[in-house]
Amino acid sequence: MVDLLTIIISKYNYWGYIVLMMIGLYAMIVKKNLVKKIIGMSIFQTAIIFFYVSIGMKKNATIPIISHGHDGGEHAVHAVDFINPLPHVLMLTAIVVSVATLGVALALAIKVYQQYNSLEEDEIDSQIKVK
Amino acid sequence: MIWQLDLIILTFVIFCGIGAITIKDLLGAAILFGAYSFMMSLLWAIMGAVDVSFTEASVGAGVSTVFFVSAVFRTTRRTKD
Amino acid sequence: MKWFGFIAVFLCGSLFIYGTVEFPGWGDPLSPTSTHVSPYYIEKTMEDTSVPNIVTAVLADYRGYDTMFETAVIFSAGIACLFLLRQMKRKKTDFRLYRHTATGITFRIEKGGKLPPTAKEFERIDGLWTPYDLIIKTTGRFIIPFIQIFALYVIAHGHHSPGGGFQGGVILGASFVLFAISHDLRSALNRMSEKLTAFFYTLGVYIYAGTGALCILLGANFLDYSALATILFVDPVTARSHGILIVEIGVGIAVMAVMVILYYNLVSAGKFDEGL
Amino acid sequence: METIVSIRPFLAVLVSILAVPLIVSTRRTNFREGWTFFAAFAKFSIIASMTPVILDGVEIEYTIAQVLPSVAIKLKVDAFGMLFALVSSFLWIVTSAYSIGYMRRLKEHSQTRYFCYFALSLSATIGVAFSANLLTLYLFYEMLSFATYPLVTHHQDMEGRSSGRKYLLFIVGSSIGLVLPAMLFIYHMTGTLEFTQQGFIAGIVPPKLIWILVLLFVFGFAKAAVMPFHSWLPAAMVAPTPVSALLHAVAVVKVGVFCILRVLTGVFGTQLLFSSQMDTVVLYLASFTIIAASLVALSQDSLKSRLAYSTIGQLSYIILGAALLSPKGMIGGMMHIAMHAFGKITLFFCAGAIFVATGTKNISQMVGIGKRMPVTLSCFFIGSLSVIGIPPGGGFISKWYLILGTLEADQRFMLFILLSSSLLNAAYFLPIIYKAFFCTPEESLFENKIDEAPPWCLVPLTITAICSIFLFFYPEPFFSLAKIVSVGIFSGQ
Amino acid sequence: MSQHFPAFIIVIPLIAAFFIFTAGWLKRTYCFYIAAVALAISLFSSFGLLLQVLQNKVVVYHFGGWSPPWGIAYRVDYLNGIVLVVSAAIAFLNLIATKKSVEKEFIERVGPFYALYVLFVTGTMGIVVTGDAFNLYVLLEIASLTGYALIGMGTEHAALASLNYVFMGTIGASFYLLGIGYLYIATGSLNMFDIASILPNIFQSNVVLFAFVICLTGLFIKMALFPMHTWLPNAYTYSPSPAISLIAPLTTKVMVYVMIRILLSVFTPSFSFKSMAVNTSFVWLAVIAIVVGSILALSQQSLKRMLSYVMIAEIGYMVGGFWLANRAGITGAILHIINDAAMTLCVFLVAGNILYRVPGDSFDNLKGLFRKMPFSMGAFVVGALSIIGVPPTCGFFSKWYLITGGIAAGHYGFVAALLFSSLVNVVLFFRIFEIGYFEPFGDLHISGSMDEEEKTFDDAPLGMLVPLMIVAAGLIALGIYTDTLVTKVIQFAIPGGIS
Repeated sequence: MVDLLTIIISKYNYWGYIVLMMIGLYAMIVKKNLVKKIIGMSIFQTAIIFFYVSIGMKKNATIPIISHGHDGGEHAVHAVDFINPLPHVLMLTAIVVSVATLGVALALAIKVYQQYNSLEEDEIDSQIKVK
Repeated sequence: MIWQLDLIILTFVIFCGIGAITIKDLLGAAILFGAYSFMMSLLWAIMGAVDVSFTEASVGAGVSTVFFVSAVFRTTRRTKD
Repeated sequence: MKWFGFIAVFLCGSLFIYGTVEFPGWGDPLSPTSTHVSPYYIEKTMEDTSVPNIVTAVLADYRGYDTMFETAVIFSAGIACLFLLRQMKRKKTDFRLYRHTATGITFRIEKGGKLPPTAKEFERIDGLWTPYDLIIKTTGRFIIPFIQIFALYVIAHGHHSPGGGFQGGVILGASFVLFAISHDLRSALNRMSEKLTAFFYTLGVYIYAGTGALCILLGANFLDYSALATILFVDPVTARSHGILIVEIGVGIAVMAVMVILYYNLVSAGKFDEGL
Repeated sequence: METIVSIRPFLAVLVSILAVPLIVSTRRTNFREGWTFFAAFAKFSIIASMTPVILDGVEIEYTIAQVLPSVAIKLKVDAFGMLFALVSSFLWIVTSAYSIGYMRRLKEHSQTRYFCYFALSLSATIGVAFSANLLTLYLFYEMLSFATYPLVTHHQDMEGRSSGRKYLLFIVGSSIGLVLPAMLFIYHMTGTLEFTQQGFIAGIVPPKLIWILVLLFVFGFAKAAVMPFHSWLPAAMVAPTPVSALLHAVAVVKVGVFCILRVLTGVFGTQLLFSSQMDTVVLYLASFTIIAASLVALSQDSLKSRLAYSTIGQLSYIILGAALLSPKGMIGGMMHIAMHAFGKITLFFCAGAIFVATGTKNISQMVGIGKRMPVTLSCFFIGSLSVIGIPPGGGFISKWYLILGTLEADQRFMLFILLSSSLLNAAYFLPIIYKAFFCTPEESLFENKIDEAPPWCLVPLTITAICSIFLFFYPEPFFSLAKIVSVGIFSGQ
Repeated sequence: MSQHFPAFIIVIPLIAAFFIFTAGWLKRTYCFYIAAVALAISLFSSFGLLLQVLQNKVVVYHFGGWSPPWGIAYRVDYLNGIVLVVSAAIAFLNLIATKKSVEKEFIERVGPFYALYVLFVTGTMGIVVTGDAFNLYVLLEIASLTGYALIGMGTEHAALASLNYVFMGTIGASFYLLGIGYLYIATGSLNMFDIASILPNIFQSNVVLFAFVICLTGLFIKMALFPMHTWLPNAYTYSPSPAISLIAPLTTKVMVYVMIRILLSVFTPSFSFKSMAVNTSFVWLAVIAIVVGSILALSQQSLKRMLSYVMIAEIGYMVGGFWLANRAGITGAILHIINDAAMTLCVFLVAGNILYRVPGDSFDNLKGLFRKMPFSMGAFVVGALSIIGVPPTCGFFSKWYLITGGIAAGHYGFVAALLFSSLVNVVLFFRIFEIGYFEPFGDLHISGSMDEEEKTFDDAPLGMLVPLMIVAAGLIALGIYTDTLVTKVIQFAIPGGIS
């Protein structure tokens, strides 16, 4: 029982990311509404960011800011005391990329709406076929 | 870090995510997406990723939501799914 | 389609979950991620750059090149949005609404006509204008300066605390967005015009890439801030610290401006006349 | 064998390509055709200047570019290539003159384009003749396919389009679908594509695959029009007659045959063919084509179609000659390339001249035409004598050697095929002559007034007719060249 | 200065992009010239870099002065040296060739257009030159984002097509990012060559296997390998012509390069080609892509759409060639990246020229084009012959290597698919030639006069034609110098272990 609990504790974050990613993927595959798809896309990207942040996690460690700032080099810094900063750095970039994608996607969605007066993919498709 | 807290918030995140894609109103979906992002940023803060959490709080929960709302404002709230 | 999608996603998810079996445990301090590259950052940051916030140091220095492209991504998103949505010419079918401030009478001028700017007693209003916005306006005016101060602090204090160019830039941008929401788009444009925004976001990226290029001119590799020591009159480690600050400011300016221009474009669908 | 390196073969290929921009940029029609003549003469003289060297048993090489490891785009002149190049470059001069008469008289459009692609086609033909390896051969073969497409479809009408489709389908389809894989397979197995005297794949490629490869090549070079890959040739007759004359009686179709012969001897080698018994298969394919094509020719009313089917049959003579695997048969096949070229081009020129002068295409309408166009029809007679193989037509020599070859190889059945096909040839040519000269006057559609085609048409066809008689008496230098080839191939045995 | 070439290639266009954007507000005519100068410098540097590579085998550049795996390093070797030169040349030539049509199509948006253009080039060349797996993702996103925007400004259903491209592209890029995450979790490193040095110890781990599968899926989506190709035809059909002649040659080919780079340099051949069955199944996937792409191309009725399906088939060539896992096949794949990029540029430039003069690119609009635009169509013929694979154009030689690779691997399905696709290409392109040449039908050979050509002559302006001619000549030059390319460069790009 305890073993199972340890497994769950040690893995549930990864499972969580998979669930979120699948929610996003589902929305992008199944939903017909373009804004819904864009939301799905954002969720998808966030899930991956979540995954990376989970990688960076380290037990019994603190946030990656060296608190004893500028008081000289006598306090040795030990790697085990700080959470891995690298995934955080990567994910800052990924968040910015995702907001940039979001902006472009929304701009395109507005353009689509201006053209077809609809955001539903099936309605747009039927309009295209009629033409 | 307390893993129970983490789990609870993760559950919230998942619910917000499901809510955001199922609700049949795009404005509501946008707001739920904001809530999702905010919960996510909390989760990351718990995991010690303060910078990422800070960014997500300002970008995901803040600006993204505004973008969604303005896009919905310029298009339509109506959705079939 | 729904069920098909669900099944596909479910299968895919199960596959992924199977893939996590051999993952190192969550938060395991002995996992490869915690032992291979990252310890170097944690242990050497203070020596190399004297920046206590390791994330900032890695972001702007060790992997500063990534961050430059991150800024470039934001920059391209701004241009892309402008390129896609911005309508340079007003359509003939557009109309404008004016309200007589004294009496509250509203009228609309169709086919692209407008009142001369000398007609001071009329103010132009949005299509979805709400008369009772005084509270919102006042609150907005009251808190926007604080938000901006905070944003500047976040940018400047990124060395020591969570935050940095992105977060600060986004918050700064958000303050302008808040202004545009609480007032209207035109008054926001009066304060922060399109050209000014464009100037800012090019300036931001210029600062970043220019700092990098300056390092080449000073004889080091691209983005090697230690080369700045000769012109900043400090030792190389402090020069790195200063270099990080300079590029963070650049990032902050660029992100701020891009957030604003994205908002302007999205909310007015490229017409820059009225918004939320 | 001695080889020397010289740029002359490359120049011979290049000279007509270089003429193309000159032709395009010249607006005055006389100058434009002047360039064509210039190129034709230059080409012929370059090739002729190499002849003595080749007759001395020396080979000339030139590497244009190294494109693949161990395979270059490379030219090599040997006796066989020389024979073919001499024939085609000489006939180009004659055809150029004929084209001027034909095209001007009929006021064809886009004559600039016509002369350009003609020059390109000749480049490709000489390129094929001088190819040193299979890749170069394939390159020029494809170049020829694409360069002749605008010529075949010159009229740009519905009929032209459908013929063009058929032409491409057969020629390009078979070369990409059959030759290319076969060539790649050989390259994969042996690592080289260079032609040699005795072939280079013996012992490397498993015997089971030999027969697949042989069939791939024989059918893949569809320009040789071995049945069932022949039907593009009658379709291609929609082209202006000079095109049919030079390309579809000499250059293009002979390129196909040339390629087959080259590959059979230079890649497989006679010994391998003999030991794998592929010679028999090729013999029967060729003999079937000979008989079937001759029979079909009998039923054709359009003169050009009849000539086309005749060509299909005659081409297979050459293949048959090579497949006999006997020195005399080989000489006969090689000689037939030259003899048939002179004979058949005369016939086509005559068909064109008749069309130019009277607008008639069909044989049934040519009753009594001999009285109106005596020179043309006399030349037609000479040409058909040559093709049938009756002295004093040059074709007699090649057929004589073919028959000797069948005896030498002890292929009695092939002897029978050759003789019966000659009878068939006579059966489809001589009635035309008879109708033209000896019909009763009341059936004739023509007045008894002499009204020949313009001199630009008439002179070339007279020249080729005289040539084909001349070759009967003095078959040099073709005979010596053929002999060198034959000796080279069979000396190893 | 020459030691900074790797930085120049990327940074100069990047900085130029900002200048161009500013110039767009001040004086529009400057935009083009700034872009041209920047890309010329970039081309020059990439050429210099290739020469350095030929001398020193590998050129490494440390950004920020930090050595990998801690900092980001660019690493140029034989493989990306040559791809780099080709991409830079394509970007530069296309910039010159499309000047007029940009002025025509984006009169008000010249500044943003050229800024996006140059950023796209920056992103693409960065992808090629980088040695850091995560940096590649960021650059990929730059290239994609600018690509979405450029495509989104096209005609008809461009916005919708571009939005679909956004979705697929994001999934693809995110999968790639996820795969890198899996690699990171297994190794703790992001530098490609550092990962490669760690991986052999943990090959049996299924995390690595998952990283492999996920990365590959992402890349397949990005390169539009069938059945993940759905975004491509619409996006390419509706996009503006000056943009598509940049995007079409670069995007998918560069993604194939990334695949080759990741599989050869990160996972190393001993992992990637571990299982024969996997290799074969990927080749079969490519075979399906080739066959389906060719067949779908047959059923199209407009030029750009047909070409985009041809490109889907061409992707199959490269992927299949690579997964043959032998020297000839991989040589063919790398060679085909270069050749296919060049010939795609050629045919899409012609499509752009046609659209400059003719209202649309559906087959009905192509009638009589040989008479109207002989030079453009001449270049089109060269491009088409190259795609068909006729010597001495370059397409023949890459096909040659691919087919010999197929024969050597005993994979006759692939050989058959290549031949089939060549034959279909003959049909495809000759159908267009026929329309351009024969139609509208008339009795030209009876009534036609000799100088009719001059009357209807209306080819694209000289500024568009000259670069096109250079590209067309380049196709033949690439073909003739194939052996030099292979023996001097490409054969060193393939690791020694592959026979």
